[in-house]
Amino acid sequence: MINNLVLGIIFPNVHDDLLSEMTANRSMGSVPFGGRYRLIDFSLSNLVNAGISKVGVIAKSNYQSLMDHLSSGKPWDLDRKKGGLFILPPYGNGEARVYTGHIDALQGAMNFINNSTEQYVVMCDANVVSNFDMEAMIDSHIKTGADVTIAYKRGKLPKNHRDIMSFQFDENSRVTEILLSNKIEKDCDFSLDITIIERNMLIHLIEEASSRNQTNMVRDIFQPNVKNLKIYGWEVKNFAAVMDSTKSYVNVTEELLKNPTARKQLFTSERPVLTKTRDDMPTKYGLSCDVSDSLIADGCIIEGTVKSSVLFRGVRVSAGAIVENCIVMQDCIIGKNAHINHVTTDKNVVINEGTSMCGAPSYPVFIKKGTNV
Amino acid sequence: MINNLVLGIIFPNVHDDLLSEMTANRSMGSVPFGGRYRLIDFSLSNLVNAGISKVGVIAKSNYQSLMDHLSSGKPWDLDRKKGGLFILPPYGNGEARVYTGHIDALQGAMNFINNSTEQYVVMCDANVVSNFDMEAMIDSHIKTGADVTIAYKRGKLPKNHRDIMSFQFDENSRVTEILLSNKIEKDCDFSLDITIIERNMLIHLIEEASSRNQTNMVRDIFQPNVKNLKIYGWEVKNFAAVMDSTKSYVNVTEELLKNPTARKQLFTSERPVLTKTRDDMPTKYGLSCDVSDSLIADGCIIEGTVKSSVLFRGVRVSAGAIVENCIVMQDCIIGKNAHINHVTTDKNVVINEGTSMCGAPSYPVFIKKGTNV
Amino acid sequence: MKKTECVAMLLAGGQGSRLGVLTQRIAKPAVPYGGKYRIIDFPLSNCINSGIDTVGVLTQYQPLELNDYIGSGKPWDLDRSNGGVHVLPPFQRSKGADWYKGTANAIYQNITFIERYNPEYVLILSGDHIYKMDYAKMIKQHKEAGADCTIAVLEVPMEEASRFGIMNCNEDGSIYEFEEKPKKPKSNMASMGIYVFSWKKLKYYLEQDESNPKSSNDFGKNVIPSMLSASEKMQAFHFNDYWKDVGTIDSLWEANLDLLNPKIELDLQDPNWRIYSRTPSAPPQYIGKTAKVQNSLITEGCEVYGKVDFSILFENVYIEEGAQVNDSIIMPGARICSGASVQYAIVAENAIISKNAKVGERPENTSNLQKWGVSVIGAGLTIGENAEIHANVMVTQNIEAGEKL
Amino acid sequence: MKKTECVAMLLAGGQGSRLGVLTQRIAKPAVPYGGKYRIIDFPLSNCINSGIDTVGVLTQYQPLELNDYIGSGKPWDLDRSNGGVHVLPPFQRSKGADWYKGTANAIYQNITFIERYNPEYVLILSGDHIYKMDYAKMIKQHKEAGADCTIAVLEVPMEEASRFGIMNCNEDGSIYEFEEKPKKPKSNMASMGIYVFSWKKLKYYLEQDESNPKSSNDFGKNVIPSMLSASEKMQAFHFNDYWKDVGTIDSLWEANLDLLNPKIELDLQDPNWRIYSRTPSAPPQYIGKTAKVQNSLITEGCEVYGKVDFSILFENVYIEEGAQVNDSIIMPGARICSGASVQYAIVAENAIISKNAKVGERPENTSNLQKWGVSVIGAGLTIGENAEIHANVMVTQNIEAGEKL
Repeated sequence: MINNLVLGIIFPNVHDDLLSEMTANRSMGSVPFGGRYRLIDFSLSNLVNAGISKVGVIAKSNYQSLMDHLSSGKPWDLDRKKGGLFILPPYGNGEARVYTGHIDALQGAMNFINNSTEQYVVMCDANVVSNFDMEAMIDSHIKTGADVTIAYKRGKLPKNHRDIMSFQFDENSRVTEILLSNKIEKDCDFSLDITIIERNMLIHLIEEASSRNQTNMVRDIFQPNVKNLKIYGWEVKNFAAVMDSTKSYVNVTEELLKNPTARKQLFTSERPVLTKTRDDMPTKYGLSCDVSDSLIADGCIIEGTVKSSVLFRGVRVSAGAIVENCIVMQDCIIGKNAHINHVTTDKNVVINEGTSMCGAPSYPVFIKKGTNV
Repeated sequence: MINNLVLGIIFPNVHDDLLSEMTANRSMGSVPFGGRYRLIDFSLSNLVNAGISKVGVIAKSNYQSLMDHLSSGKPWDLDRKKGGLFILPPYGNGEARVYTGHIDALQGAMNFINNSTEQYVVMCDANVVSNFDMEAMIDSHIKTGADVTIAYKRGKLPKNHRDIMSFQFDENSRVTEILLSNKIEKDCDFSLDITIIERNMLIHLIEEASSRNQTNMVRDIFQPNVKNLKIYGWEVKNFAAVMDSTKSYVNVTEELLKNPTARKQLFTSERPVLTKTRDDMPTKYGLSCDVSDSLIADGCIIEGTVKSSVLFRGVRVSAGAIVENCIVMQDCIIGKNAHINHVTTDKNVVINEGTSMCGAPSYPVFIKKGTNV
Repeated sequence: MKKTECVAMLLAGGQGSRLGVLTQRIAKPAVPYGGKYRIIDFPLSNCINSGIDTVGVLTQYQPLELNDYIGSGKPWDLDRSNGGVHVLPPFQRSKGADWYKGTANAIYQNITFIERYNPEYVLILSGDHIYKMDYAKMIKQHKEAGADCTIAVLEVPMEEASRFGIMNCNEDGSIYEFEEKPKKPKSNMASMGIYVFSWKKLKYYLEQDESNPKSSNDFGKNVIPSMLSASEKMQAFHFNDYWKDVGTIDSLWEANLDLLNPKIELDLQDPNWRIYSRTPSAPPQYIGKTAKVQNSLITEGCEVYGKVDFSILFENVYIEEGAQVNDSIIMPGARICSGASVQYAIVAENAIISKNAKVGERPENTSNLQKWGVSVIGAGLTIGENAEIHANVMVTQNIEAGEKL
Repeated sequence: MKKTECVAMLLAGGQGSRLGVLTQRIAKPAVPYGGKYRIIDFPLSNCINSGIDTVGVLTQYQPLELNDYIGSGKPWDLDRSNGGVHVLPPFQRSKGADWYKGTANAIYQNITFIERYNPEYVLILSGDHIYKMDYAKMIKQHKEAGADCTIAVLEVPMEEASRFGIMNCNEDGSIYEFEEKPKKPKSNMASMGIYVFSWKKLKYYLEQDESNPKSSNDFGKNVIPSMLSASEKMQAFHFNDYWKDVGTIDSLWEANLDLLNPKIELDLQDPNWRIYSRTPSAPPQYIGKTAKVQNSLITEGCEVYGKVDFSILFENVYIEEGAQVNDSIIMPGARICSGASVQYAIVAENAIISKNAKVGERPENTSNLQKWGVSVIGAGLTIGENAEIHANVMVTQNIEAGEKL
């Protein structure tokens, strides 16, 4: 049993700047995704579906919406007496400050890590969307006797992410080289920032690095130690995407619409993606509606046309309105005869009657939370 | 029904400096008290026992232990879908910073207050220990048509508390004058910092005051407006104490031991003081033990002598040890033949075999968390 | 001891045998409704929205699924330290054991449960109706009238009155007579089976009723009549909003499709009166390129590639390309294969309608309109390829390919 | 579908009639024990500590208090989205209804519940024993031995063996014979009533057993013997720690006072094997100036002003100045008034022992040692002033002042 063997740690804030428009008032972890989820749901569900029952979320800023979303951890079955969900915000104790990188984030949570009894730690960044068998990855880590195992994906490198590692392996999947260049054009094996390590080793490495005032785990720990540490890669063959810009956020969503295999892998009933429920009624399709090729959450009322789009909970598409190639977040209202194309609207946006907004496939338009257009 | 009519707000940090020794690594709200409670339990239980089902806790610093204690709010029946318990830490959103007084604390929680729908707000500081019928106070506030109702106690002024109000009333209990002198020697009517006010009025007053960069609710809002606002007093006749120094903390505990009426009023089964449970076994009294005049929590093992003391959960008093006039917090160990008198030990203190420590009634000794003496 | 003003007791023990195959393995209150609800969500949500947080649910028929559905009561905010929702099955005492004999006996057997909360009033509800009602208003009227019992009543069309329990009232709303299914009804005020009792009175009459060996221990047949004949103060509480008994296949089907009727006011999205439910974890619904959806309710987990019109799809329903669903209710996990057509039907959980099969008929296509009715496919059944199920058929076993029924 | 390795089924349906007045209104597993526990805390805590998070609790006798005590399972960390603790009362099916006829029938009636979790193994437990046991070890042995059924056994003194169900084993631990209360026991390996079954096998034998109208549908009497006679692989699992059946007043009293015996290893404070319980909100215990407490367990909410020796006080017990309690168990809310003396007794919840009353006798003070035994005062009863209750009396009604019994 994984239970009590592995501790989970999520960094909901570390790459906030990559999605700066969407993280103005929230952490990366609470960015809405896929019609009814927040990004953190994917990391949390992967951990929980692997049998992990103790998870720390090291928060930094803008985490009120994250706290509301996570609340007691009930949707992930993490409201436990032993273990469960721990939100670790700054100023929570003498050590925790507003951190800048993984190392000082972990340093601020050192009490939590020290007081845990699990043998291993899995660390996840919140800007990765995937659903894979993490239990198998943990088993592999134990079997290979690796010091560190990092999940990777083969494909085109997410280029906006400055600190993204790409790997060279030996024949046993041991990492022989870590590159941080974002110039690589052809397919490569890039990190999903999901890392398994022994808890005691993590404590040791973090204390070492902090004593040198280092903050960047990739540059200050993994890269210089690629020879000393046995770092192994673990390939995620399922759909997996790293969000590194608003554009990549839109592209990943489009991929989910276009690619039934991606959808099936992300939303498998074997490992459900768990999230907070909202008590919406089913979505109501009106008499005159025309909907196709779209992912739609509950609580919408659709009287107009929706094509190749994602509607979050509680969206209203009025009669005569046209929504094409859009991502429409919670509780937006698209007025009568309005027309939007290649637009991403944050929560509570109102597109007024007759208004037209149009982005381009290469340049989707983003509309801020609560805007009235 | 009070439910949905009144919002509760607790400030767990505002007077941390008054109990500086005990608040080195925790907020005032999480200071242990009375054998099995934390100070915040008293405010929270008063609110909940009055039927209030939505409570915000505006945290500032050192609140990790408070978060652990409160967790999902289950012990107070505050893990609700509608309402429930909200912990509001700094950096949670764009507004919330590390505050200095009640006004900027409330300003940082303005989103929470604005989004609530309750008509009234009850605000409590966490350094007050009392158990009284808050529902009656709320009823009285509504009946008198007061703008503000503040709970007060008649007695000797807690002198270390710089901002403690004492009141002069007209014949209808309306406050005619607010004094902030701590020189008053004879009995007076002093504030328990439990305040009821209409939510909209609170929002208005806070916005006004913040726009002038004011932070102190007493000096900047109540005192200057004593003529403009209808401020009423509500006398708490039950036992009530304001903790304003380590010495007063010890004195209040002594009062609970000496005064059966105080004990009965604080621990009435009509309005139980609710707290997190710990799954300790009952306390085991050994063959040779000698215990009298003491309040003792579960999970202790007592083989020595305990007189006029309070033992928190999991304390061990070894054979031959003598504990007199002491407050011994969770999981302390008093070694064989050790002797302590007028000593307050924080959590996890070990008094080694044969060691003797002795304070005076007028100067109790305090031993820091985790110390080995 | 803390006092609870009002305890609600929800009668959820009935088999609901007129729902046939739909209640073969689950109790009637657990029957799915409206795309993501169960019937019991309505009284439970009404309770919490009315400020009643202590609810006993009386079960005895196939309670496993209902018990699990209710669980700790969390989805309805009814998981409370004091009060909350409690499932109350029949049990053995040191002297003997009894199943619940009638509605009144079920409450009688749980007097101990009620007394623990020391209530002033007890609200009796049933788990068979779809409606939104503020019980607090009813209790308020009960208090203000100083009544011993208040019964919620609904105006029904006079021609249907003889199917109901009819309350005949004085001008002040007090009830002077109760007639169960009268042949010649004197009024059209039908009892909704919702009662507020002052607990002391109810306890007295429950004990009286229990000691009468001839009584069938039923509220409508025994307790209410004997209170009336003893001249207790009985008041009617008038209710004018949507209310539907879902006791038959046709009424269950109608009550579902009422949600699609813009003329019928039953807003399940009203933020001031949410209807809560326990929902499974399912991804957003996907409406494919070949899909054509109109005037329907569809919920999370569905995938639609075919035509859906005037229908309700529950979670994880799969409609293949080329399939057609009209005027029907498709319960969780069912699959309608390509070329199949489902009309005027209820397809229960996880049933499979294979390729080119036909289920149900439009009334206008039936030869004998007298015999027309909604068809029902039982849970987990498979209807073979090219099979045809005509109108008004209840399918309780797998149907072979090509078979006609 | 997710698979659960092992589902535990806890038989909590028995009346426990030998506990007399203590189980008149509550089921035996709900009987208070050890100052703040109920008997059922032990199997439930053992489950969660063994990593088993899916537990069915089979009840039928006076389940109200037990149901409430278990609630959502939160105190034992058994409130889970998948799995958790479920109370399983008997119920009605579309064709008929049955109370649980025997232990095996109780499991048989809940096959649907078990199958939902698709388990490899089923662990059968009872709610009558005080012990700490790692079921994971037992399941591991079961797996490794490739057994069909593994039965936990305990060495008992040979002279007492004829009171137990005795397992006769080969050298490899396999069982070749089972004798229920044999007159001439061949071994001293007593069955503890704890079984691990491979679910497929168990299901087969439960169905066989059910179809045999002569069977009394009991594990010990029917299922185990028929598995043995069919040469299924049955293994014994040896247990050597503290284990106590609390089926009688004397054994319940003993099991409580065992907690005060330093020679007996039953650590309830072991951080690696916590015994969880649902505890009420009570203030710290107050030991007054006049109190004299020795060798006792006392819990929160108690106030002690008198003498307490070798006794266990549950929450909210009040011992007045001048009262004396020796070798006794005082259950929640009871009050011992000044001058009263309680010795070798169990005083149930909220009972009042009035001034100068005497309850129970020391064995050495009894005239007839043969008839000596622990006395019991039922819940909520009052023993009048100066009344005397001798040894081995079970008091089931109020006793007048001065009366002697």
